[in-house]
Amino acid sequence: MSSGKMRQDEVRKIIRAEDEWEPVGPTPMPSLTELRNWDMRLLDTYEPFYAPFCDLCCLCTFGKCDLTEGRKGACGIDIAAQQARWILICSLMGTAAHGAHGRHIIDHLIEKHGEDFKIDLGTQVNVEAPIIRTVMGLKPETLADLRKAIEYVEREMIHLVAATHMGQEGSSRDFESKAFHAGMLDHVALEAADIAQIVGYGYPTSIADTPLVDLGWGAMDQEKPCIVVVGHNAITSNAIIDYLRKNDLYDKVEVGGLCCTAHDVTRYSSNAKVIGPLSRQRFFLKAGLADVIVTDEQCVLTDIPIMARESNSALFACSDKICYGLENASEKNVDDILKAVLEEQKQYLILNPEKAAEVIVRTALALAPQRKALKKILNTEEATELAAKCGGTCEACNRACSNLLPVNAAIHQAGQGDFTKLSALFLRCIGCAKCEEACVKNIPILRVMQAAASRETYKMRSGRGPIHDVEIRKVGSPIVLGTIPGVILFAGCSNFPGDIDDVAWLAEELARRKYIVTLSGCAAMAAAMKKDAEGKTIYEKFIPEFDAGCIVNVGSCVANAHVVGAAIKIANIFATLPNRANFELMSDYILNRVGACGVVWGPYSQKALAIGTGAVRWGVPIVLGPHGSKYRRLFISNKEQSDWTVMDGRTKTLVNTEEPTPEHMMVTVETKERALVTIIKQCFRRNDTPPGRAIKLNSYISAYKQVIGTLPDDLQNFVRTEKEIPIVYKREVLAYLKEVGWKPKPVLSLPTIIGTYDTKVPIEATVK
Amino acid sequence: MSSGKMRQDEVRKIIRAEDEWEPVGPTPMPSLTELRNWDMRLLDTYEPFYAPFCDLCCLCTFGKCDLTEGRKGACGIDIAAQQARWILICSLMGTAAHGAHGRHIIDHLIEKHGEDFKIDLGTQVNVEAPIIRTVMGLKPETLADLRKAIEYVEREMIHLVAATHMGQEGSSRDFESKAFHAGMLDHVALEAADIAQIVGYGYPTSIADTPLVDLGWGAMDQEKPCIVVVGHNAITSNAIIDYLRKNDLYDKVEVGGLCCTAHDVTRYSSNAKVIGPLSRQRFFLKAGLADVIVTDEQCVLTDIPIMARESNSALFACSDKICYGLENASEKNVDDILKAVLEEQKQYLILNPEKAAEVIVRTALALAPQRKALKKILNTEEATELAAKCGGTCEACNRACSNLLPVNAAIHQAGQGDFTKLSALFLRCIGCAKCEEACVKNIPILRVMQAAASRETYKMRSGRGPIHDVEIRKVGSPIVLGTIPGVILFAGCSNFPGDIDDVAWLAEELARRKYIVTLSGCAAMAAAMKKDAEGKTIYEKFIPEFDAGCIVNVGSCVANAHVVGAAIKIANIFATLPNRANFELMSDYILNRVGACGVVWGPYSQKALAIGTGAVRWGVPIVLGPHGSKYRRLFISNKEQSDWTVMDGRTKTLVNTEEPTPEHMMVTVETKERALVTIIKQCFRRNDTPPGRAIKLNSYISAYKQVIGTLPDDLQNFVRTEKEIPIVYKREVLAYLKEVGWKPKPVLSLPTIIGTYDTKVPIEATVK
Amino acid sequence: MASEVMTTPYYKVNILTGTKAAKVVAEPAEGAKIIDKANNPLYVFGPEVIDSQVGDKLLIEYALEIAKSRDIPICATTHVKKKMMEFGVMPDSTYDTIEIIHFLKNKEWSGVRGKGFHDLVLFTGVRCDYAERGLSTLKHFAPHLKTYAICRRSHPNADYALPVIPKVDKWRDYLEGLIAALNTA
Amino acid sequence: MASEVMTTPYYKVNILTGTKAAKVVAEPAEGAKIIDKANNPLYVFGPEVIDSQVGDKLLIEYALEIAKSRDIPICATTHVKKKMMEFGVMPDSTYDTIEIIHFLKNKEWSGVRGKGFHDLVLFTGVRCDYAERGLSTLKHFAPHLKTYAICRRSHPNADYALPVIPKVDKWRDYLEGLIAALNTA
Ligand code: SF4
Ligand code: SF4
Ligand code: SF4
Ligand code: SF4
Ligand code: SF4
Ligand code: SF4
Ligand code: SF4
Ligand code: SF4
Repeated sequence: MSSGKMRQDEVRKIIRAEDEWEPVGPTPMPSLTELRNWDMRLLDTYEPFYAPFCDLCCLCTFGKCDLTEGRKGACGIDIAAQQARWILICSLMGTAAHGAHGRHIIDHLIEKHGEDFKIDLGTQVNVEAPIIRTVMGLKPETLADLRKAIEYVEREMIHLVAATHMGQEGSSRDFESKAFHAGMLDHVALEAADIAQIVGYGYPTSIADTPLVDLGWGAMDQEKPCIVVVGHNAITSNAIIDYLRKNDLYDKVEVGGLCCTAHDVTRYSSNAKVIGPLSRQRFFLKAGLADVIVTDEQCVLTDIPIMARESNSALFACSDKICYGLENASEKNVDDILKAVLEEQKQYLILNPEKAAEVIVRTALALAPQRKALKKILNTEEATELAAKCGGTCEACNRACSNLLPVNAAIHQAGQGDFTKLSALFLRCIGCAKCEEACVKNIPILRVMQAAASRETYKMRSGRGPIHDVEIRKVGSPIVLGTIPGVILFAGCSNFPGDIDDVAWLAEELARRKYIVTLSGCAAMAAAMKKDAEGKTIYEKFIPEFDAGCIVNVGSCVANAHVVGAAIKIANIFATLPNRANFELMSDYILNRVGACGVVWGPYSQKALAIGTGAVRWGVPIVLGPHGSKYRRLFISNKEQSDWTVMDGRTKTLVNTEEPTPEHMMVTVETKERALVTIIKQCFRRNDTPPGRAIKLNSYISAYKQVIGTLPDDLQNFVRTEKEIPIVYKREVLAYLKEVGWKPKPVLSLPTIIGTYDTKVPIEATVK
Repeated sequence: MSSGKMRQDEVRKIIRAEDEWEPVGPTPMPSLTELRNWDMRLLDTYEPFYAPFCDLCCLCTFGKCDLTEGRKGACGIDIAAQQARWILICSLMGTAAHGAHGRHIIDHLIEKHGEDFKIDLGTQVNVEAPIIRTVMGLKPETLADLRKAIEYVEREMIHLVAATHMGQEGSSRDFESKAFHAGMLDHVALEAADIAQIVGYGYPTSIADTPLVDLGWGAMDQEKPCIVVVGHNAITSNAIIDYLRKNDLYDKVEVGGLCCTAHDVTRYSSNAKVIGPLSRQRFFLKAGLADVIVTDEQCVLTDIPIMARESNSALFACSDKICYGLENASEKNVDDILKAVLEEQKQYLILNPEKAAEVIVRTALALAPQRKALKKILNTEEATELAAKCGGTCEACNRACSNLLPVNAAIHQAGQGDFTKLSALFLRCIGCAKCEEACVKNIPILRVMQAAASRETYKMRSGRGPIHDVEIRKVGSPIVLGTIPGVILFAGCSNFPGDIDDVAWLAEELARRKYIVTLSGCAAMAAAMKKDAEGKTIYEKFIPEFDAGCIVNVGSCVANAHVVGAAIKIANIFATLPNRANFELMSDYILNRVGACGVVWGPYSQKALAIGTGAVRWGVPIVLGPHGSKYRRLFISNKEQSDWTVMDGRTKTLVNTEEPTPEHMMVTVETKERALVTIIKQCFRRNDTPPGRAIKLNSYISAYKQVIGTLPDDLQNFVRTEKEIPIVYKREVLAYLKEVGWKPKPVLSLPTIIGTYDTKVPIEATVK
Repeated sequence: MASEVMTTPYYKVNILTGTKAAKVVAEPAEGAKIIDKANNPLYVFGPEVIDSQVGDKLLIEYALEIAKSRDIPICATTHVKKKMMEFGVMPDSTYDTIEIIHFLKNKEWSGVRGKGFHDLVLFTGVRCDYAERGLSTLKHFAPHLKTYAICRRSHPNADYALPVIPKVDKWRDYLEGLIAALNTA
Repeated sequence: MASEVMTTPYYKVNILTGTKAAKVVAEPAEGAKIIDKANNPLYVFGPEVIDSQVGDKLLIEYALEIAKSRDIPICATTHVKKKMMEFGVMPDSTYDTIEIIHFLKNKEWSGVRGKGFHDLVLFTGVRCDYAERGLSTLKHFAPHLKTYAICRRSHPNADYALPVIPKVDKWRDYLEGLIAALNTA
């Protein structure tokens, strides 16, 4: 884009360059190509790994074009660039979903509070927006400033979308650089959106021990009128809470959420319930417990209008993203709407949240009595009868299952009155209903599951938002030295390869080993679905602080921003490096010195792809569950065979560290066991001090022994000096190292890749 | 989106609501859902027709999902909604390409001239921006105002992209409404971009007889250093012209363009040459005549870096959309760049147009002497020898051909020294090189074509930009009455099903019949590639005015805006209906009263899809060549079996017109013959007066007899009263009508669909 | 189940990406049976019937014989009608390709002869990539009918397709075989 | 050319959308020949080898016999090594699935035993949808090697795949047949 004087002045005006807080760094509001050299440097070490999902391209009418065996499309594109183009397209869907969400919330709150409404995240959070500060160079002070962040995203996005048109970008590496840009913009949008809703709705902030809220489909009180909000955008849900409060109906009506709206509505009101993640959406809606279903946006099953009819639930769509072809009643009078809903079961689109709230609550109150009979959960007898038709042999269900589950055996067994296998299956089910659709005997499999699904109510700590500056000051040093072995974020969706509570297992294994564990989105919900002997969930067992061995739920998908933000704060607050318009400096610090790792164990959405791709640009490695392979692209190094030369910031000399840390920037693993050791390994950093590395190696060895049974096969790659060998394993490790011919490696006190590529950032900037 | 008070004030501020020119209409800067009712009304009559390109969906990691036989995806989407989602995704690629292009040009020109630089399109054009006026309600006066238009597009786009994410929109009709929105935004971007470059570069405006420029690969003087600019964005090309002028090199260097950049550079300098449309890109570049290849953006073959190496041409990429993984030399010193280019054949990315221009010209001057030997065109002997290996039987080439051409026969014949078939083939070849790639004998088929391709130089009138207000005043009445039978726009790409000059045939057939014929983009180039007995192209034969029987080249793809703009101007200037923020009023007028039809005979690009989809929302029917079926969606009525009831604006009563006009809003046809009668039919309007309809029927009957041999089989649908029967065919037609039991139909003096659906536009508004 | 025969069409642009592929009708006799099973078939002629030579006949001559054998109504798309009349035959419909396919999607439609919906639609002479799109429309949106693409380039999106027949004489044999089978059956 | 056999995998999510499909190796004997042709094969074990029962044996027991028959180096992914050691076998590599595939793409790579690139890669026990993605990577980016997916769910993106074998006893027969063929050949 034009980087001329006019534009520079415009940018300085937008970010109030004259503001004193920090001098403006080299890259305020970077455009498409400004961070390209950084991207290329990452790609040199972490090569894109492509797994094409299709041999062809069909994006323009010259196609279909066959791209196998080195063939090019009519436009000249090859299979690698085509995969990278897909990655960009999908990342943009994710960035747009969050950006549009942010724009909607911010505009709505500006209508409510005015654009000068101040951003105040409480006494514990002074660096309010580390991502926006770093990327844009703006210190947002009002809602209007957050709007600037979204406007920046909107402006950059159009160029990225343009690049996906036929006859545009031709290089896979440049497509990846553009995808990184999309991912970084996604993080800007996330941060702006969550800050806006925190200040605009007064969500908890600057407190760690947020309330424990009820989670699970059993948590919903069937006796009450039941409103179920589905999606990601809590504007309407919060209006419903307001209406209930205003009209003293709060204890008379149940409000439960599916997907991230559940997080945000419980941040607004801890009386609201979390029904579950995306994987429980169809199961719950088919159970017919909802008197009124309210859809907003994102991760909302597109056939909800049909499910609502089947279960005689009322449906209101409340987002311009999802209109379902329904009549827009936003300007219709409330009583007319109610009449049509109650008498003709009409479904409406209502884009005015206050009106929607009134209609929704009044509908629930009127409908609930009529629907009592429909709100019965299938008992085992009924379920057995429904399943009895299954011969167990045709396996049409299995073949259709998106999670490759043995449905036939479970249903066949259920048909004989035994629900053991079905209960186990339910834990792995992601709720796609393809089995049911495929069933040759038309068995309503998801309804049969009601008899097998636990009605347990679980406790989840509601989302807490930003990490506190004091927490950062406390953990900054141990994290950078390595004595806190790492910061883990479990983010994203519920497309899990195995049991829904595997996330809880991983979180606990890591918290036990003194990692700082954070969670968000559907992962944060799933992690609540496991109780220990005393019936406690991890949220009840572990302290909710950002500290070693603690577990924090940051909130919905948009709250992911706060964990990246925490990494930035470590560089900025603890290491006191300037972050203003200083993307490369911050990312280089994180990549080399902050042992953070993002985990998306059940990835499905384009949003999760955008978040993960953005994280990589920030220098945070990502570990994905096996479904993540269907995103088509990973970032893999050649491990010990790559060149791991970096700069020593103090001596300003190139040093071959000989250690692959972090080893990969985006990798999939197949089992939770391998995930555990991989996550631990991804937290190694070049900056680890020998004592720090010793602690990390201790975790690595103990976990490896636990799940794989021996010392790590690549231990030699990560032991730099004998001092780093954990005492407990000393003898064993020394023997092993001797056997494999290990030699000591250099330990740098200030590792950086600044200076190893063409950048405006002077190497001096890395030294403080 | 938020349509609250704050937003309304913001909008009024952006469009300067206080400006006097017209009162602000009902829909200033409409958001996602504001024109939804209009869209649904169109879809009621013109149903989406889907031709799935794939049985599956693979957009998220729950997939692949099988959508055959009524199956739904894991997200619940069905095959129709999935096709509509694709349409939205692809339309957005098109809208983004134009929007980003507009943003780039406008920002660049603001750097050059300042944001207060006035918009002046000359004495003949007072309504400077009918689309922006109608959609936004803004009368743009400066470059800064045009930037507002792009900002509006950016802001809306993010919501549309968001809607394509998994778990968002679930209704195919709402996806289409969103695609219409994308298309309308595309037109806003087109108009802003072309106006900006006209005023910023002083392209011809307010004159009709723009210069005739040379077209064809034979037009390039091989003796001179040869610079070839490829793409759509003339910023760098124009800088090259400036540099040549400033350094008196203009007559010493050839500058030729491929695709729309060729249009725009010839609007800037009529000495520049148009080499040809996209379908000639690969053929020409493989011929190696270019000493320097310059790529900007859009419709640029992605393997140009490889082709440049093969032909030892220098390559400079000059857009952030297309970086090819090249080193960014924007801040490198010119001599260093030249050195690396000339000594190491290095290819560079240069984003600074002035620097790029100097480097490019100096490279051309230095390289040309060394490349003399390489600039030889294959003679028939050499070509015969290369083709001789072909046995003509394996047909691997045919099977790979994206245009289904009989390559084997042509190459086999060429192998025997006879190039008849290959010359014929070349006219149908769209230049994908798949035959060459597939050839089992590795015959360089595109090079062999050199010996078969005519070296003819053709004359094309350079793009003229906006239609003049006086022209509108002159033709407004006859168009609306129907006595000028129609306004035709041949737009879009060169993915032609048949001969490249079929567009010339169609244009001439229509001009002969007194239609107003306009052309743009690759179609405008292709139309020049046919000479009559006296060696004249249609641009030399027909008067270049916007009047009956004339032919106008409006310019590049972005200039398409001016034809839609002309339709709006008819309603606004001639009929004096207010257009400010009055989208539905203008579109309703066009749909019912302006006999306009858009034709994309060689569609390939997502941009062409966006343009066409936008045109439909404006009420302009689109006719596509057969490749258009691969866009996946059309808009088709049930013809005589649909309900064609509309309002009579004067009596305010519903009248069943019983006539399917316009019959379809987006339809593909297979042959140019059928295209001719279909285009003519799409120009019928309900508003035609009997004399007007008689003239249109006269064209229809004569054309139908010419190509199909009888009276039109659906003649009865379009004859409303006996008065409308053309005299020449009177007896024959009367006999036919009697035979089919024709009955007279009502003729409305003020047909409108306002009032047939829920809209803020009062029916009174349609009356003037 | 182990593995299924999936027709690979002559033209690569027509490669199927999906799960529901045509049954290949290699034997003209099978083709005749399919036509005989239909209650209300329709035959759609595309422009190639009047452009392409099959041996010493035009493709349309064979197509007309097939139609005649069972009095199958003909929809003459594009400008086929003109040439068709030279053979003394008037089409039952001149809807263009997209139009006839649009009507065929609708089970309530009266059909070209008012006898109700067509349960079998034959296609010949439609440009191969174009035909494939239309066949896809019917495959997905017209469960009440079957399509039979009588085309030597083969069509995966049809319900019944020919194998790829590269040689013209074999193509002629198929057409003559089909006509013979229809006239003897 | 007329029509080609294209394997349809057990799992629908693994349906091929493309042009290059596996050759179905229905006969264990053919499989043995493929292995014998290889100069430097590699065997990748996925976690299902230690989870899935084939008759009264674990899948890994069969996989180990196949490897033993030709001394094929083994890459034990995920946490397979632990169980493998119980059978007294040490893997040659413990790279995880993506890592080994990433190295295999590189023709210059030394291979797990330093003997240069592997020209045949066998896969057993990798989660079916995950294996299919990795096979796609090798199909597109490793022209120097062939893949043979020894999996009863069938893998279109492999070069050689089994037919779908729904019944466990038939699956056992295939494995035993393959081992027998290898040990007699
Ligand atoms: S974008 Fe390129 S590869 Fe894709 S269909 Fe079009 S020409 Fe073929
Ligand atoms: S609903 Fe559950 S069991 Fe059924 S197919 Fe989907 S994932 Fe498998
Ligand atoms: S498809 Fe239905 S009947 Fe067949 S095994 Fe599955 S559940 Fe049983
Ligand atoms: S975590 Fe993923 S699935 Fe869950 S709500 Fe967020 S995006 Fe949707
Ligand atoms: S978007 Fe829907 S249909 Fe497409 S792959 Fe995902 S779940 Fe399946
Ligand atoms: S280059 Fe021309 S002839 Fe060759 S395959 Fe493409 S369109 Fe056909
Ligand atoms: S592929 Fe090559 S050899 Fe075969 S027919 Fe075509 S041109 Fe001739
Ligand atoms: S007309 Fe089409 S092909 Fe030609 S330049 Fe424009 S978009 Fe590209």
